[in-house]
Amino acid sequence: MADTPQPPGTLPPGTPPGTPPPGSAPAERPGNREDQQIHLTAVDEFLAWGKENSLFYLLFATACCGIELMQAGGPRYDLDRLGMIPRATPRQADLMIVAGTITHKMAGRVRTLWEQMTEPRWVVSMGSCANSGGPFSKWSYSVLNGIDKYVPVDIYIPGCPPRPEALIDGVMALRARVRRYRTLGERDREPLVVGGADAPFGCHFPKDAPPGARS
Amino acid sequence: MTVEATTPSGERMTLNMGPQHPATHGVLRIVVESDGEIVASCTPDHGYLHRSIEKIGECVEWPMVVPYTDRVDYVCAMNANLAYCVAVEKLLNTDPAAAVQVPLRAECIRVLVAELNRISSHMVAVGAMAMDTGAVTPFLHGIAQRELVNDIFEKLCGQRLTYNYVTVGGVAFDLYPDAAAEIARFLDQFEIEMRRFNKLITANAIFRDRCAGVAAVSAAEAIAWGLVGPNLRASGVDYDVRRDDPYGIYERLQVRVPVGQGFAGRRGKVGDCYDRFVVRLLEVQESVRLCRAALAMLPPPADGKPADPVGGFQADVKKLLLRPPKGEVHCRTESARGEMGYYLVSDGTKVPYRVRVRTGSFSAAGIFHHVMRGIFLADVVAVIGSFDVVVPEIDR
Amino acid sequence: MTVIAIGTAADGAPAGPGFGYTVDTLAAWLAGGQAPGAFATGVAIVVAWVVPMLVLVFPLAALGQIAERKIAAAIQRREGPNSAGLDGPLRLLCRAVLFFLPRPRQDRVFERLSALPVVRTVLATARRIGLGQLLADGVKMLGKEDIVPADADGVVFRMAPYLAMVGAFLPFCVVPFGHHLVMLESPVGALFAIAASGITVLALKMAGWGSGSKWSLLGGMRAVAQLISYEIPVGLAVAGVVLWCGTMDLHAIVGQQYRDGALTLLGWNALQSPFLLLLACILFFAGLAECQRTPFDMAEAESELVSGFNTEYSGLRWGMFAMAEYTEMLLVSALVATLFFGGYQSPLGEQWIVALPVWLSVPIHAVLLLLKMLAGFGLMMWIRWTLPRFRVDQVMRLCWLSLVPLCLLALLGLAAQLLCAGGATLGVPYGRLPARLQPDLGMVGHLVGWAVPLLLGGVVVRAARRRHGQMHPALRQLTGGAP
Amino acid sequence: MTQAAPQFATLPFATLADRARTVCAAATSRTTDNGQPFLLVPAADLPALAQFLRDDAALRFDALMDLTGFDLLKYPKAETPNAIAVLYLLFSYRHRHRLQLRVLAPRELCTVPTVSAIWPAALYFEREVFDLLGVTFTGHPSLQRIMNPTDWEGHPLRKDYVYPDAYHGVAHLREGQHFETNPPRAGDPPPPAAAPKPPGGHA
Repeated sequence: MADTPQPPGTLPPGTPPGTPPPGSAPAERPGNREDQQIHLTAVDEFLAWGKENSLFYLLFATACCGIELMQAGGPRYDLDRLGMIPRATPRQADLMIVAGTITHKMAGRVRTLWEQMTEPRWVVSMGSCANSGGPFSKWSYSVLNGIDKYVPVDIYIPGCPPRPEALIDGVMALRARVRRYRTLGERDREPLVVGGADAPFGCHFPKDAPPGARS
Repeated sequence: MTVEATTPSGERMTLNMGPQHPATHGVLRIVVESDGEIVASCTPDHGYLHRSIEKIGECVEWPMVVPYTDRVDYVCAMNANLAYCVAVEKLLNTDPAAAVQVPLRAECIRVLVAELNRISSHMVAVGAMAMDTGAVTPFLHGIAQRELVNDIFEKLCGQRLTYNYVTVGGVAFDLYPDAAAEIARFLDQFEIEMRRFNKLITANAIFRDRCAGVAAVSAAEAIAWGLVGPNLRASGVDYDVRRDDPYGIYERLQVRVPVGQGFAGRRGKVGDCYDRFVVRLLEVQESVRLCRAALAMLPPPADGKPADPVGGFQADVKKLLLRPPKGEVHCRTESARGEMGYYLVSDGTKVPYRVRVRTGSFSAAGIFHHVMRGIFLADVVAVIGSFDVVVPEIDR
Repeated sequence: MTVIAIGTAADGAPAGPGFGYTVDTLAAWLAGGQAPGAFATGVAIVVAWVVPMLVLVFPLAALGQIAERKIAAAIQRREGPNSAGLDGPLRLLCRAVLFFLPRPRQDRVFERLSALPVVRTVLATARRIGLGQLLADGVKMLGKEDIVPADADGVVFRMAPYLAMVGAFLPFCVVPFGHHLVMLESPVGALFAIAASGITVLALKMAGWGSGSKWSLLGGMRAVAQLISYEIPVGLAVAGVVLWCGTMDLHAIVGQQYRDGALTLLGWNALQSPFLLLLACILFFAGLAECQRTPFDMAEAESELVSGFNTEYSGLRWGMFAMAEYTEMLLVSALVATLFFGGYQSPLGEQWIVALPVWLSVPIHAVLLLLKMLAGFGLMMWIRWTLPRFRVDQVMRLCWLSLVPLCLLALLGLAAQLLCAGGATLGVPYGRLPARLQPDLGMVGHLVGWAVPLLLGGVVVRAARRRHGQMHPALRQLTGGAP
Repeated sequence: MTQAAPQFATLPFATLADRARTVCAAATSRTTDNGQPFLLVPAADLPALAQFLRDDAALRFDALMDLTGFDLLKYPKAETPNAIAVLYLLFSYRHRHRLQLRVLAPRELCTVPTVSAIWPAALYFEREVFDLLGVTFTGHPSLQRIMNPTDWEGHPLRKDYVYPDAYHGVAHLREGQHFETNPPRAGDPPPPAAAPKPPGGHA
């Protein structure tokens, strides 16, 4: 298995699901590696464990992806398993899932909501409309092509709408990033694309997936 | 309990509900003038999800518009597809040379998926209204049922929410082998589940008192303000496009139309929030009956020949669809939120000249200003829920 | 019907600062024989008050929050939190204990430790029931940015959560957890409990006003209106029990509910008279309104007021409001249990517990009271995830037009019952029939006491139902009845 | 609840047009290119005709199902290409018959009298037609944009509309994103020969 030629960018099998495919994230910057954290303390790691297991997401569903976000909170996929409850006010939310199309008229509000959230905060861009305007990027005059023009995005989840499993895959990738959050350490701001361009899209792979595909 | 529009304490406070507000379904913003508890006046503000579907309709070819109709009403996307495809077929039929005959099996599949999607759309509508009045559990039970419908649709056309399944001249794929059995199983367990759902929330005294007599819309008002669908029928107007202006094979299925009769009893009025809630639940029962009728009428598949007039699932429209005849057509179908009217203008080229879609939520949003005067702040939320407003249908 | 003489100083408690048996004995023991000084009293008070709080109430409130999410998940047919176990704290413990080892070695030790079968099963079950979820929430809130909105009133904004905690924890001083396990044996315990829980009103209004946002202002106004008006039914319900038991000392009230024989249950106040049962339900229902639980949670109604008075709160301040709410729920359940359902006494056979030595009977009593509190707690959560929310005017109409009249009716009935049937009251001098006029009807009086009010109640309910009208045929068909 | 199908006094288009002409003589009945009949009405006497259509016992058009419009600029062989057609799709719940009124508004002086006093549903429809097509409805109580932000220039559904290249200083397209000229965009750069595909990452 190990010596079969791997397509570029795929991960060796057995890596934890949350880690980003090498192709999508830039080379690790020097200050970012585990043992080079200057203020690495056990308590910081424990605080990160707390943050990872209790990400309250902002109730912010605009379009079709909003319905998939509700389904992800519903009985079958249940984001509450991961400790994520929807909060109505940005003050009590750590994570903003921008689910759906953001038009120019709405863009300013997205920025205000992000500013009202309390640090440490993360942004997940769910769906192609939020990533890059999606099906409306070419012919629509009123749709903002990508919310990263207004707010810093941590995780991009492609799909129109992405399945709840893809959303949870994105959340697991975000949890991997939150696990590395150090209060005084340097935050990695590089955006990460779930199921990036070179890895096959989607998080649940048909049985006859190519050998190199992520498990 | 009539409360005059000017609040008793006199001084006004402007509250801004939305565009990100737990109760407004999506990005609907309402500026409320109130003294804190009683609403003096409210002005909705739209356009936060205006994706210009109608302008896109003038840039893409005829069959490419279908995926965008999914995104006009993503809660009930099958009906949205069906509305556009029936309109284009009617446009093609105006010229006898380009007439299109949809196979019987495709018509049955269309009714089947449209009614199933109406069920799952009403479950979200009814659940969201219950959540607006504070009961979270019915919403999650509603979503659980919606998941089962999503499974069926996923096997059918690969997508859970925006299906792009109904195409001009038929449907994209035939039913998978045990689709009929699976749908029948779903319908049986769904009826049992609905009884429990109704005991939990519909017959609940607190919920009934919360919605009884709130924002009652008389029949004349509903017609004048252009309400359609469940909102119109709850006000006592007995009109349903599937029965009174039938398309496809709806005239062969006896469509029974539930009408609002002041279900809330002593304190309720015809056309109040509770009536709209109950009419949707009665419509869900009708849809279950229609699904079973469509399953019974389903002819066996014509193995191999998609365009077979009886067993096929797709009429042969490839060359016809390239250039529909020049002219205009107005066509209406009954979506979950009422009459979805398409006005198509074709100039004989591959690209539509004008695609106009009139949706039920647009006129429902129009009546907010008229209806939400003198009610409580908590009722503003219940009224929005009762009109079952989906924001992309308003903003398109 | 023997009544154990539960005097305060009667059974030879040592002379102490007079705060009650527990504090006095502690102070005397600390002072080692001579009269306890200020320091010994202070330490005794702190230990007597802080230990029950930290050991009994605080963890229960914390576990309550986890239970709430698990119960909500069960009702909504979903899984509930099952990803936060105890692996995080265990890893921190390993790092702390093995501070001398380099990090990779510490990680290897942790892996080997968590691979042990016993530890693995403990970690797995903790993860499955979501034991670490509240710890994770608390730890995350610790790390959140501390925001005080610009146009907020700083001092008021910061004080509100602390006052909310005070209002929730203070009334626990008078709740007896065991024969002498009560922090403050005051002869006016019931009155103190109601008064102390009034502080929460102030805290909510401060939060509403202090946050400087319209939504929280509305939430604060609604909270004040609701809590103040529901103090009346709570007060009247407690007054009914005081009228029946003749004393306001919670310790004595619990003592009165003691009966010999297997079924101490029969001695409970709630089963003494239908009016007392009605008052028990009213106290529980009004208690729900006191802690703004559905169907009375308009103060923090998510769907209308975004998040009511705690819209602007984030991080640990918001956590304090949540902890105060859950502690208040425990307080209401404790009061209902103490006043109506026999406090710390076991329902079946109290005498064998009393016969046990003190160091065994007191913990058992405490556990029994905790179980009754948990029962009330679970009922509140069940109600929350089933019922929708009242509107503001319906809450007020319910309080003033139905709960208060019902309470007054119940008081009237109790007084009539006391006059004619001579209820089981400890010798309270005032207002009693002269002994010779007091017919001791015993069981017959008891049965008549139950039959007459129930008949009257049935007539009233049937009339109301007829006036309200039948359910619409379409609704009956929807809920599965005959169309 | 099986309802018997009630009978309706549905009138064909010809009788509807004749009765309408009794009130507004200038109304001419026309058909579209594929034979759909409609009534072409001059803008001036639209309110009077609308009032009559709604109040007349035999017509009773109590519902304005749709009020929309389209730009005739690029319609092949349109008689008045320099106009915007405003359509009124009327329906009568009482008699179950339909009628389409059409008013041609010239592009420069694009004003049509409002019918919101007769059918309140027109309040929102007229605001949308004003926003997307630029037809001002005189007498409308609050005629302002409903879809686009209030400071949006131009009316998007007109055939000669040019897409803006930025809004509030934020570029409309992403860097490296370019489309050929359909639809026309402001400041369209000449299409580059072949956009180099960025290595590894996706566009």
